[in-house]
Formats: sequence, C-alpha cells, structure tokens
Amino acid sequence: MEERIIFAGFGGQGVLTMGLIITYAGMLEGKNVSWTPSYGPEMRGGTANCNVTVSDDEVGSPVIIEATSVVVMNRPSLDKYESYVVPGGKLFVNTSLVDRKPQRKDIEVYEVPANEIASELGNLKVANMVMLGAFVEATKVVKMETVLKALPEVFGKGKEHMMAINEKALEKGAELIRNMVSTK
Amino acid sequence: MEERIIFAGFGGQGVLTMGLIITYAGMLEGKNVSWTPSYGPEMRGGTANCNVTVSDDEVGSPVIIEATSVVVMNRPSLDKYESYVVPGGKLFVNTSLVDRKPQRKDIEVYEVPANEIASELGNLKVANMVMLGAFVEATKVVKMETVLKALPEVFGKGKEHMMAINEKALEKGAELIRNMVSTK
Amino acid sequence: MAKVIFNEDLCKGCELCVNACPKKIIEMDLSKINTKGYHPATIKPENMDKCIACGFCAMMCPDVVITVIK
Amino acid sequence: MAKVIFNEDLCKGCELCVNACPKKIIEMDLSKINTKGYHPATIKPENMDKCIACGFCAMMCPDVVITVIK
Amino acid sequence: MAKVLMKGNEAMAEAAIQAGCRYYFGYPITPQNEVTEYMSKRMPEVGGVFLQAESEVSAINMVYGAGGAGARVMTSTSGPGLSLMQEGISYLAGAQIPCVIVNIMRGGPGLGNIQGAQSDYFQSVKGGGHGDYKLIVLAPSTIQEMADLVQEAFDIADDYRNPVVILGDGMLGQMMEPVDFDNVKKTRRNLPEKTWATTGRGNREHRNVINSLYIDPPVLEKHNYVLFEKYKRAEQNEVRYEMVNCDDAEVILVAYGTMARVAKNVMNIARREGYKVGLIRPISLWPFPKEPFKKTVDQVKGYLVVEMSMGQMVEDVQLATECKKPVHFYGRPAGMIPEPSVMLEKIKQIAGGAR
Amino acid sequence: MAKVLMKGNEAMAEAAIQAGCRYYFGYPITPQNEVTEYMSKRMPEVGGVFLQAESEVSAINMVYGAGGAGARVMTSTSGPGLSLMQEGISYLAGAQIPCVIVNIMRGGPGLGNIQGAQSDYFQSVKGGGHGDYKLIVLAPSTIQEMADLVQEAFDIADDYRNPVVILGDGMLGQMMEPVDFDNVKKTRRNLPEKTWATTGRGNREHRNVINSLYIDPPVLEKHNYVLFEKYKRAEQNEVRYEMVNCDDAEVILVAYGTMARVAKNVMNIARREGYKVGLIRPISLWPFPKEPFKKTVDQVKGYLVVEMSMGQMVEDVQLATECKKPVHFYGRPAGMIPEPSVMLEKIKQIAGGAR
Amino acid sequence: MAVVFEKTKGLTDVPFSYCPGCTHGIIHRLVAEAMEELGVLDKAIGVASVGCSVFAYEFFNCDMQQAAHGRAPAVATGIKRVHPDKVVFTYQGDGDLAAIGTAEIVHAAARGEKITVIFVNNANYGMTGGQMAPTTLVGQRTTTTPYGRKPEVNGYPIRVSEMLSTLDGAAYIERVAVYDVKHIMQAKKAIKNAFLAQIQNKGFSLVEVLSTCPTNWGMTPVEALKWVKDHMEPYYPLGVYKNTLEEVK
Amino acid sequence: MAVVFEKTKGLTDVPFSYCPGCTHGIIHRLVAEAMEELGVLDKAIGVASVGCSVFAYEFFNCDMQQAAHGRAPAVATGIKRVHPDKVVFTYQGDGDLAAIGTAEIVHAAARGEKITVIFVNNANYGMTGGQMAPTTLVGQRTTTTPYGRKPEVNGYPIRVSEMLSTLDGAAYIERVAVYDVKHIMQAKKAIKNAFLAQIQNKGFSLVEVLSTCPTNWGMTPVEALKWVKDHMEPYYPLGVYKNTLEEVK
Ligand SMILES: Cc1ncc(C[n+]2csc(CCOP(=O)(O)OP(=O)(O)O)c2C)c(N)n1
Ligand SMILES: Cc1ncc(C[n+]2csc(CCOP(=O)(O)OP(=O)(O)O)c2C)c(N)n1
Ligand code: SF4
Ligand code: SF4
Ligand code: SF4
Ligand code: SF4
Repeated sequence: MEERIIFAGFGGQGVLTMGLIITYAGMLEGKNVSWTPSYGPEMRGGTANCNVTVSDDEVGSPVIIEATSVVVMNRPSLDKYESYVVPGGKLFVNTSLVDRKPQRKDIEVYEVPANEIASELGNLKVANMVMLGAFVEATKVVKMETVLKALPEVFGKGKEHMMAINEKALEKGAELIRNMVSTK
Repeated sequence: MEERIIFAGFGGQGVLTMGLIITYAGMLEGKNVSWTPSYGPEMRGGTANCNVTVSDDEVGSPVIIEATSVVVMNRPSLDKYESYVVPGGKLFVNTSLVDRKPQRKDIEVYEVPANEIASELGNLKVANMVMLGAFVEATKVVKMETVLKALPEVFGKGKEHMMAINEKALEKGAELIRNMVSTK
Repeated sequence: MAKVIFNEDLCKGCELCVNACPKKIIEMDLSKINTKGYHPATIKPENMDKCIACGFCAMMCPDVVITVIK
Repeated sequence: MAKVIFNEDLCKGCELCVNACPKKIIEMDLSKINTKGYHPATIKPENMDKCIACGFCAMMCPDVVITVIK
Repeated sequence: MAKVLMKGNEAMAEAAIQAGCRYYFGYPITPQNEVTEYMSKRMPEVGGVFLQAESEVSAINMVYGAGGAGARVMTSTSGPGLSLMQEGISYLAGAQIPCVIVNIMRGGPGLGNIQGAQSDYFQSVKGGGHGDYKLIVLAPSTIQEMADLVQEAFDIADDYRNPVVILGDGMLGQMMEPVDFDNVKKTRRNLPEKTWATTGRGNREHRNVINSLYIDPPVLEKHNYVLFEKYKRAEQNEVRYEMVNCDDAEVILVAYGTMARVAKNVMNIARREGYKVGLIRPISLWPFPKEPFKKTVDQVKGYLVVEMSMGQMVEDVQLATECKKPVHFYGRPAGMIPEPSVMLEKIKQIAGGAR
Repeated sequence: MAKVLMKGNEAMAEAAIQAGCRYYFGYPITPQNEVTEYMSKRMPEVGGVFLQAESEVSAINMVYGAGGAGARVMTSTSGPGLSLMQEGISYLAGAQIPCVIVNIMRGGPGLGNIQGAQSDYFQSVKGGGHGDYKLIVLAPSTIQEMADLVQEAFDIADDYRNPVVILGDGMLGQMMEPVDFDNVKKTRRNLPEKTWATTGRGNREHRNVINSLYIDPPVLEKHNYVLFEKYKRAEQNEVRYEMVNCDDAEVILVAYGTMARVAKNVMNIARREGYKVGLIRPISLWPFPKEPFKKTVDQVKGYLVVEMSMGQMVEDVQLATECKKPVHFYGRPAGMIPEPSVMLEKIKQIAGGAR
Repeated sequence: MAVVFEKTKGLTDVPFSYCPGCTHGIIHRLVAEAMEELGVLDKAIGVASVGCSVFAYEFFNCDMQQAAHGRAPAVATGIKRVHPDKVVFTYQGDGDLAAIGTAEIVHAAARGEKITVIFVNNANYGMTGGQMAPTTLVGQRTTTTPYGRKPEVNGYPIRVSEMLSTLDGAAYIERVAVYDVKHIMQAKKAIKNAFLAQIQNKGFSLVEVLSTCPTNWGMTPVEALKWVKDHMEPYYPLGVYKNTLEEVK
Repeated sequence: MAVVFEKTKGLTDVPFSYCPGCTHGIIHRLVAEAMEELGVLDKAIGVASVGCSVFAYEFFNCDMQQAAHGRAPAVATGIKRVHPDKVVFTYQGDGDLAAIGTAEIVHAAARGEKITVIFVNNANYGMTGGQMAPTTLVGQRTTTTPYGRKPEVNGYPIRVSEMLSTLDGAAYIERVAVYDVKHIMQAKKAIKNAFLAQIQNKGFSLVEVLSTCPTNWGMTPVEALKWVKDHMEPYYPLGVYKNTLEEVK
C-alpha cells in the first residue's frame, strides 16, 4: 500500500495541518510516512500545499506527481492539481470555495461544502477538519481513531479547548461521506 | 644566448633597480627579456632579489634556478645564492658588506668593494651602480652604452641630477674589472 | 460631492482605511470575496455623501486601492 | 647610578630613543652595524652618568631594545 | 525517546545538540531557517549558545573562533550564504579547525529561487574557496539519515581536524519524516584530545596558536602536504555509499540526496517492467566512492547519472568509471525534479545499448 | 607606442584602459596591488573612475551595479578576495552582466602566503559560487598575452553577457616583460548593443531590469537553459590553446600560465636529450580545450600534467582524454615551482611506458 | 471634478506582493510619488534589495537592479559612478541594511556617495519568517529570540540614523514613521528632501522609516501601527539627524 | 639596583617584524604590559588580524588565533562565547577594522560583546604598500590616492570611536596616541581600562591608537610622530568617548 496525497489551498486554510495530521497518524500506525510542504511563487499569501506519503515500503520521492488522492480547498488548487490524480484516484473538492466542477471522468470526486459545514458548527476555521473527516472516511488511509490520537500531538499545548470542535468537524465530514453516493 | 641573472641584497640597496636596468637595456637591444622580483619571508625589510633573463629566444621560466650570473650585495645573499650559479658561471660579490669568501671553485668570482667605491664617489647610494658597472663589463650581457640609454628611462623624471654620479659609478665599476685579474 | 473609488480586486482587507477615515464610513463588504480571497473595503452608497474628500483612506492604503475625487 | 642597556642586535636604528631622551645622551653608533644591518643606538660611557633613569627611551623604543636600571 | 516526526532542518539541529554541539552561529536564509529557529529555542535549554550573526561571513568566522577554541560548533546556510562563507571555509581548512557546515541547497545562480536543488555540488566538493584543500562532504537522503550523518559529521570533523559539510537540499530541509534518535548509526572512533585549542594558556607549557599563514613557501608547502596526508587517510576510511540491486544490473542509476529517492522509485518501476536496473547512491560526495563503480563497470551497459542540476557529480562518475562504460546524464536545474518518465526512457535506451 | 617594459599587473591595467574600460573597483591584496595602484593613477587621466572599495564583497557588487548600468568594468584580486566575491560572481552570472575579473593567484588555503601559485583553478573553472553557471576563464602565460587577453576578455564578456576571469599568478603579476600595445591580438566581433542596461529610462518604451531572481521554478529553469545555451556557444567558439611540438610527441606536457613556461623549458631540454616531448597549453581553462587531446591521444604514450598546485586541472585533462591514455601528474603547492629535474625524470618514465 | 488622490505614475500596474496592511506598500507609494513630483522618473535607477521588498523591481516604474543581500549601496555606487547625472536610490530592510550590509551602508555614507537610501525598519526579518534584526527591540520575541531579545546574549538594537550621522559624507538623514496620515505626510517630505540632497549633489542621503510587519509580529495591521508608535518610536526618535540642504522644503 | 624598565613577560622572544620606528611595536608592548600587570596572561586569548600586525600571534605571550581580514571581532566572539571567563582581545589595523571589517566591529560593539579591541589607526594600509584606508586624511597622498584623497571621489575619513560610541553595547571607548612618552602613558591607562571593562563584564571595549607608518608615509620615524600630532590628532581628537567602568583608573 502506498498513498500519495496532495493537500492544497490558500495559505491560512490549514492545508499543511491536514497533511501533518495524516502523516502523524500514519506514523502512529507504524507506516512509513513523509510530509513535504511547498510554496507557491508568492511567498507571502498565495497558495500553499503539501505532499504526504503513507506507505508500507520505504518512501521514495517526496515530491508527488502521481497522486492517489488530491484535496483542494480552493479554486486555483483545483485548476492546478486536478491533473495530478492517477486514474481511479480520488479528488476532494471544497465546494464552498470552488465554483466549477472537476473535468476528469476517470477519477472519484467527493464534493464537500467544508466552509458551510464549519460555519454551521460555529467556527469557519475548522473547515479543514471537516474536509479531513471526509477524506479519512473515504480513503481509509489511516483509521479515524488514530487521527483522533494524532490531533493533540499536532496541535500541541494550548489548543486543548479546540479539541471538541475539531472532533465534531471530523465526524461531520465523515458522516457526509457515509451518506453520500459518490458522484462518479 | 640566454643569460639568467640573480641580483640579491637587502631591501634598500637597489638590487631591483640593477635588474631593471639590465632588463631595460636588453629590451633596447632587441633581446627577449624578463624581470621577476621576489620577496623574502619577511615582507618588511629583509632580503630582496630579482631574477633577470636576457635571451635570444623566447623567455621560458621566469624563475631562475640555474643562473649564469649571480650578484650578491650582502652576506645572507651570498649564503643563499652561491649554489645557484651554473658551473663556469659568474659570481659578483660586494666585499664591502660580505665578510666571507665564496666556497665554489668551479665558477668565476668577481670581488667588488662597491660601498667603498661609492663612498669615495661621495654617495653611498650608488654602490649598486658601481656593482652594475662591474657586472656589465665582466659579462657583456648588454653594452655599456645601452645601459646609459636605459638609465633615464628606469629612473624616470626628477632624477636627472643623479645621472652624472650614476654614470661615474658605472664607469668606476667597469674600470675595476678591466684592471682586475679575475680571482678564479 | 466627493467620491471614493475602490479597486476592489487589489484590496487585501487590512482595514487600515477603515481606521484612518475620520468620518468612519468605510467598512468591509462581507457579502463579497475578491479574487485574492478577501472581503474588500467599501463605502455604502448611503454613506458616500458623508465623505469630506480628505484622502486619508487613500494615503493610508498600502495597496493603492483607493482613488478619491471631488 | 642609572644604567641603560641596549639589546643591540634588535635595534633598527629608528632614533626614537634619541629623540625621547631629555638629556640628549643617546646617539647612533656609526662604528657598528648589527646583524639586521643598522647602526645601533648607544650611550657613550662618558655620558652614562648624565642619565636620570627616566626610562623615556625605553618607553619610546618600538622594539623593546632597552632596559633601564638604577 | 520514541520516533518523532520532524522536519529535516529540525532533525539536523537536534542531532547536533545530541552530538554535543553547544555552539551554533548562523544567519537566516530559506530553506534552512528551521535550523536557526530550532537552535534558538533549544540551545538555551541545554546551556549552549545560539547566536544569530550579522551575516554569513561573520557566522563562519565565529565558527572559526569557537572551533579554534576547542568547541563542537556548527553553522547552516543555503547557496548564497555558502558562497559568502568561502573565504572562511578556506581558512578553517587551512587552520585545521573541526566544524560542521550545513548547506541546504536552493535554485541558483544568484538569488535564483528557494526551491530545493542540487547545483552547489561543485562548490562543496571541488572547493569553492581558494587554495588546495578538501572538505568532507556528506549527502543524506532521508530525515533519519540527516540525523545520523550530522552526528557522524562531528566525529569526523574532530577526527580529521577538518570542516565537514552536510549537503542537503530544500526538499530534505522542509520535509517531515519520523526520526529515531535512540538508534543513531555512527562509527565508533577514538577521538584525539584537542590539545591544540586556544583555551587560554593556564598551566600549559606552550602557547597554542590557530593559524593558516605560512609566509615561507617551503613551510607552507610542508603544511599543504600535511593536509593532503589527512585527505588521503579520509579517502581510505570515510567513503560511504549505498548500492541497491546492483548485482545483476545492466543499467545503474547514480544519484544522491533527494534525487536518489526519486531514482529508487524509477528503479523499482523499471525492474517491474523487466529492466535490470540498479542504483549507486554516493553518501560521501568527497571522498567520492570509486569502489562501487570498479565493482560494476565490467558488468553494466552504462550508467545514468541524475541530478537536480545541469550536471556536476556526473564528472566525478566519469572519473570513477575511468570512461570504461558510457556515463549518461539527465538533470534539471531550478528546483525542478527530473521526470521519472524521462529517466525510464533513458534507462531503456541504455539497456538497448545507447552510447 | 613602442614596446614598454611593464609588470604583468600594470600591463593588464593598461590593456583594460585601452579596451575602453573606464570603471575599476577593487581592494588591495598582494600580489595584485599594482593593478589597483596603476588604475588609481591612470583612470583620472582618461576621465574614468577608480574606486577603492571597502572590501572585495563591495567591489564585486560595485562591478555588478556598473556592469548592469552598461559600463565596461573590471576588478582584480587574489585568492582570499576571490573567495569573498563568490556570491557576487554567482549574481553576475545569473543576471548576465559582462565584466572582467582578474585573479592573481597566491598560495593557500586560508591566508597561505603571497607567492604565485595555481591552486584556485577549481574555484574559477568549476564554479566557486552557488548554482549552475560558468565563467569564461583565460590563463595568459606572458605579459604580452596578459595585455592581449584582457582586451579580448572585455569583448567576450560583452559578446556573451557573462563575467570573464583572467587567471594569472603572483609570478606573472609581478614580472616585467616588454609589451607591445599596438599589436594586440584579438578577435574581431560584432558586439551587441547593451539595450538591456539600466541607464535611466529616458524615452525608452520599456523599463530595464537587472535581476537574477526567478522565484517560480519553471521560469528559473528556463533562465538556466538560456544560460546554458550561451555556454554551449562559448564551448564552440571560445576555446583557446597552444600546441608545441605535438606532431611527433610521445609524451605531452600539459600546463598553463607560468607553469607552461617552465614546462616549455623542460620540453626543450628533453628534446635535446632525444625524447619526443610536446606541450599542450590550455589558454581558455573554461571552455576547456578538448581538441588537442583528441588530436594527440592516439599517438602519445601518456600525458604529464604539471601544476603549481596539488592537482586540479589534471581532472579536466583526464576527462578530455577520455581515459584513453595515462594522465600523470606532478605538482607543488604553496608557490613552489615544480622541479624541472623531476619533470624530466617523469617524462623519461612515461616515454619508457610507465602507466 | 478634481482628483484628490490617484495612483502615482511612479508605480507600475503590478500589485504589491506584501501581506495585508504591511506598510512597505505605503512607503513604496511615497517614494514613487516623490520621484514623480520631482520629475525624475525617467532618469531614476533604483536598486531592490533582498527582503520582502525584493520584488521592488517590479513595482517602481523606472529602471531597476536587484542587488545581493545587503549590497544595494555598493550596487548603487557602481550605477551612480557610471551615471552621475542620474538619480539612484536603494530600498532596503533592516536585516539587509543594518546586519549583512553594515559595511556597505557605512562606507556609502562615508564616501558621501550621491545616492538616496530608503531604509525600512520593521524590527525584524520579514521575508524569512520574522527572525531577530539588528533593530529588534530589547525583550521583543521573534522566531530566533523565542524568549525575547536579551541584551546579554544578543546585544542592543542599532540606531542607524544616529550612527550614520557621525559620518562627514552624510548630507541628509531623517527618521520618520508611517503610522498615521500626519506622519505619512512628513515621511513624504523627508523622502523628497533626501532625493533633493542627491539632486543638489550634497552627498549621501537616507530616510529611515519605522514600518510594520503585522504577519510576523502576530498583530492585526491596525495593532501593528500602534505598536510602532508605542514601542518603536520611543527607542527610535523621529527627526532630522543631518541636513545640508540649501533650503529645507 | 632597581629595574626601571625591562621587557614585559607579555611578549615572546620573537623580534618584531615591523619597520624601523613603526609604533606598532610600542602598542604591542603596552598591550602586553597591561595584560601582565592585570595578571591575565594565562587566561588571555588574542586574535591577530591581517595587516602588518598579522604576525602578532608570534609576539604576544598567550594563546592566539589568526583571523581573516576584518573578521577578528567575529573570531573573538566565537572564542569568548566558548570561554566567557577568559580575556579575549583583537589587534586590528584601520584597513582591517574600518574597511573590510566594518560590519564585524559595529556588530561586536552593538552586541556588547565582552572583548577588547586594540585598533591601530595609521591612516593607510601598511602591509600592502600604503594604499588609502578609510582613515586616510583628506588630501593625503597614498599609493591609491596618488593625487591626494579627494572627498568628491573617496569621501571622508571615518571617525571610528565616535561612530561606535553611538552603540549601546559599547562600554569603553577611548582614542589615544603614542607620539610621546606622556601620550604613551595615557595609552597604557586606556588599554588597561579597556581590559577592565571586559573583566568587569561591562561590555565591548575599544582603544583607538593613532599610530605611524614611516615607511609608507615616506618620513623618518621622528617626522612620522610629528605628523600624527600635527595632522591626525586635529581630525581624530583624543579622549574618552564612552565609559561605563565602575571606577576609572
Ligand atoms: C546572503 C544571503 N543571506 C540570507 C538571505 C536570506 N534572506 C532573505 S531576506 C532576509 C532578511 C530580510 O529582512 P529585512 O531586510 O529586514 O527585510 P524585510 O523582509 O523585513 O522587509 C534574509 C536573511 C539571502 N537571500 N542571502
Ligand atoms: C580578503 C583579503 N583582502 C585583502 C587582503 C590583503 N591585505 C593584507 S593586509 C591589508 C591591509 C592592512 O591594512 P591595515 O589594516 O590598515 O593594517 P596595517 O598594515 O596598516 O597595520 C590588506 C588589504 C587580504 N589578506 N585578505
Ligand atoms: S487600506 Fe486598502 S487594502 Fe487595506 S482594507 Fe482599505 S482598501 Fe483594502
Ligand atoms: S628606539 Fe629602539 S630601535 Fe629605535 S634606535 Fe632606539 S634602541 Fe634602536
Ligand atoms: S512579512 Fe512582514 S514585512 Fe514582509 S510583507 Fe509581510 S508584513 Fe510586510
Ligand atoms: S609598513 Fe608601516 S605600519 Fe607596517 S610595519 Fe612598516 S611602518 Fe609599520
């Protein structure tokens, strides 16, 4: 098994954190993992993304060209990374901020209105957690319970008060997938 | 013909100038010439010397190991350069400041009390010219008349008042050689 | 009457103009998100006549978003 | 009586001591050339008793040639 | 301490501290800033000194002072900063001061960009500074190896009284992987005491002097020979490399650092497609590993050197193979990753006998 | 102007002025001080600017500014100073600014000594700075050639928009030989107008920008390829070398600069003793002349590379000969001249078939 | 209808790459307006340095060079010596000018180099992620002074304007701030004066501008302005430190 | 019989390599005597710089490092951070300290680095043959200002002590001369004070010594002393520029 995942969005949307949680969880499950951030041409603001590999074998190239999954949190990221998904791979789209449909027909697309769900939960900042919940549920790259274990490690001290809402957001995202008929 | 000459002494004795005059005169006579100064381990004070080549052919190595002539103006220079003279070559010793005899038997040695003669001429600074006169007379590397032409070029403007005494010093040195029985 | 024109797509939502306006008529347009992803600054049409054309907002804006005419 | 000792071979003939001596008793020994090639500074024996052991020559000498005792 | 997830830059910093390094002097530059930031947090905790210098020139000269005073000391930077350090590095080598210098390479020349690249190979391996000297250059390719090699680097530096360079790239610096500090791989050495260090004379009989000036040519020459004796010893003892699938290989990929990871992937793909492909990964870039080439040169059809540069290590591969087999090259500069598909294509051509 | 007797350093300075160089920025360092001093006298006479910078770092960046502003500009230094210039040189190459940089080599590493040496070959030829770039490097071996090549260097720099290095050594810098400025040998070129220079916009349609930053990797990659296209053109057009007595040679000496003069002497001696010895003298060290080796490799028994270093150019000779014949090396560092007698001995061994 | 305020021709159309509310943008505008108003855009040559303002060469509507970190004054010197009749300026941050570029700025000032330096003091290294700068205040937390700047370890912040004013070659030196409109207007006057000192061949001129870095200070842009006023200004007093202009405008 | 004056144990037996009458020798002696008298020879670590005093590592009777040109303060910083209880000093010329080493000296001072700097100002580059230094006087001829230093081209000499005194990290700064016995005695006091500032952990200390270069000035040593007094001292006023010592000796 080797999952190669790209998380992409604006700086500030928490895409690096999403990647980090999966990476951490993968490590907790004894997998080989690697997390690589990359910067867009503008260093300040602009796009942010990270490449995550979770594998049973040694991790090869840290730079992902053929992704098993791609998660896009905004429109420019969809434009850039849609083509990176391998045929049969998965694409997660934050429909709250993406105003077009993906064009690929050879992949599985999951549409998640992450900002809207987060807004319902009362905190726009957990949109990434909603998306992550959906991602974990759909891909099973790592177990949800491991993700819950990884959370406090990644957020560190001082964020304990956020745990409840983060967990709720993850659950909401997962629920969405469970209820969803994949829009092939 | 290729003459490879080392002029050596204390800084301040004008050994670089001696070399320069021969080099300049060589050039005036249409020879290939080269002049290379070298510094002793102490940059300030200490020994000074230069390597001069006057040749019919292209000048090869600017650094002389096998000298056709060596001119030493003080004792440390004799100690260092006596061995550089090729068998049959010439060694010029400023006996005013050198208190030992050369040891080599396979070379021609010319003993010139340059400082004393200069002192007689009324200017200690022309000791190098006395030695140069002797050198030119003995080696005929260049003609004395070319040396006289080279003088103003090497000394440049502002030294015209020194011409007469320099010429006299050269002549004194040459005279010494003409009168001398080479001390083989 | 004075008019303040915002080059909306350049706005980064820093709110320095809001802070600088002596008449406090500038606000962020929460109904819009510009191409840079920010809620841009704006003056509601009904507030525009309160503008005294001092140009403070424009002088304060770090992104030269604002033109003021009178 | 004061005594000034010159470590002759270290002398570079700069004459700063000559200049510094309030009694003007230091001179260069033109009869000698030291291993560095200079005429070293000296005080003639007959002048030594003029020395007041002020130590100025030693303090001025850049080559620490001079020792003064009293 | 269990496995921890760390950025390469942080892992190197932590490894240095665990290796007893208590002095770090550096200047911020992307993509190695995490080293500086980690050190600024950790050094005060362990009673060490983190000092942000006013420039890389200053940083490397602080390293000179501290290393000459007997400390385990480190600095880190990226291309432009390393260029500024060249005079200092030449002095360190000349004065035989042990220290560890990290270069996390980015795109060049000039200001270039901040993407990970491999175009400072020549600078580190052939000598970017003036004069005849050598640096021992180690190139990790995983975060764990970054930690391992940093620890080893301090020992090598002390063993040889020579600067050791860790040559990574922006990718490795920024990447996170699990690191296990309890199982660091390093050679056991009897390290010489630093009797030469300027620690204040105290009761010592002689004065200690740190110096690279030998104004008399024969004396400097002797000093040069002393240095080269040391380098010869390093060539015998400090060569490091990894060989994968080389036993039956007809085509061998040669790559270091991040590029070697990509190459390993490509090797696996090619193997799956039935090509007998191996990988030689030099870990010590100087001394350059010649042995793996001697071992394989007779059996292979050719080598494919891949670099994230316009081609630098390829020259050392040519020298190591003594031109007995074709050495092909494929590289991309500017932080672009050479395409696996192109690599595959080239492998097939070489397997097919291309010269 | 008849032949004049000049030091190498002075001849280069005068040649620069005659080539239209009106801006010189430099910092004193032995053994190239005469360049600085000559320039300080002459530049005001010809209406040019001599400016003593506060350091070599500053000097090379002044060169960047002036070169980028469209001027013919030069600096000169020796090893330690060149090391300090490495960042600036990488920027110059990246921003494609023409200029001439003189390095009058001395003994190293570190402060080393002030004797002429040849141990900065790698630094200039392989790239002492960061990133993928090349400098065009010319190595004169007589004072006349110093004058010739300096003049040529300015044209090459303008032609390629690239820094050109004159690599001499302390011996050449200090030596005096006659120079004839009326018969300077140089290639005629149609030099492009400097439409890219920052001269103030005036009526120009577009802004001119001098820059080496290309933050987007694909854009920087494209820029890298532009540079390497230029380098390819230089490899085709700017190779320079001298071959002496190679037609029938069984042993060929390879040397540059001062060392080539010594080698020529030894070659003559060996010829007199009946050995068929030739000499290849690379004049452009980059692009390195491969041709003379291609031409001779089949006929010779071996090459003897002699350098005033521990061995640097020897690697390029090995690459150029494609390892078809043994390449022997003899060198001495620290400003010591390799012994003619040892060279002779080695020649005899090679002639006798030593590998 | 009269235009009260519109974008100066001194700026290109490229949007600034600065973070929201970063006062680099204000300073850019002032420099550009000063050049436009003095009528020197067509003969201006600017030098961008390394820092957040590295892309300044895309923003100023005149010929530009991008200089190595800290070396802008040397690059500007090279340019000015070739084109003594042109108007040459540098735009530098405090890491660039007061750390790695200390020698270059001191010597440009000592030489009385006829260039104008815009010195943006934001008390940290913005571009590389908020590390300590030579101008970081005592006690200030940055990514390399996580426990606050400690004088025993990191020494004291450098007052650049005061230091350079000791040099005879400096013709005009002023420290200004841009935390409100009044100070912005003063800053513009200072920048114009600095250019005038160059145009009048008086010598070296520099304007130090106290600026913000909301991103790395971890403040909103509005809070950041207040921090400049409350914390920076007391240590870095505003005012003219050197002035040899014929007529102060 | 009492010894009025003998050579200090702070110096080795190696004869100085300076030219006849060069006051580098006097300054060496004063530094060595100060260390001997303060009893710190066994815990002193000196840093020699590049210049005529490059061989200082052979002369001072304590542990020594030789530093790259201009970088002695950085090297000293590295040493002092490793051995905070030792006494660390640099010995630097004006080319070394005030030209290429400007950034290093300014930042060592700003950091309040607890080192002592002996700064020998002889208004030119001695070692390399008498080129212009940043301290060369206006009008002074050197091998790189053959027509005299011109302010329009080369700018103005830097007053290092004044400049560094603007920095909060500087604890003791004094300018002295050694052109006669009285001034030599004052110079020695200043050097001792500078070491004391270090020993008392006050911060950075520097003594600028106006020195001669008879060789490159083309004067006799005695004339050179007079030139210091008549030409250098007026531009470089002697005196204490900074003093935070508990008790001035
Ligand atoms: C030689 C070199 N060292 C370090 C860097 C990395 N670097 C880029 S910007 C910067 C600091 C910029 O800070 P400042 O000048 O204060 O400007 P700001 O970003 O705050 O506007 C540094 C250290 C570099 N590019 N080159
Ligand atoms: C990087 C570098 N640049 C230049 C030099 C050459 N250099 C040696 S000494 C010196 C100047 C010394 O002058 P100063 O510091 O005033 O000391 P002085 O000789 O006058 O005592 C220079 C430029 C060098 N060794 N290293
Ligand atoms: S100041 Fe400018 S960028 Fe900031 S909110 Fe107002 S219009 Fe937008
Ligand atoms: S001061 Fe010293 S060196 Fe000078 S003349 Fe007197 S004793 Fe000799
Ligand atoms: S990092 Fe700071 S200085 Fe840089 S653009 Fe952002 S706010 Fe401005
Ligand atoms: S050159 Fe000048 S400074 Fe150097 S030793 Fe001689 S007199 Fe002293």
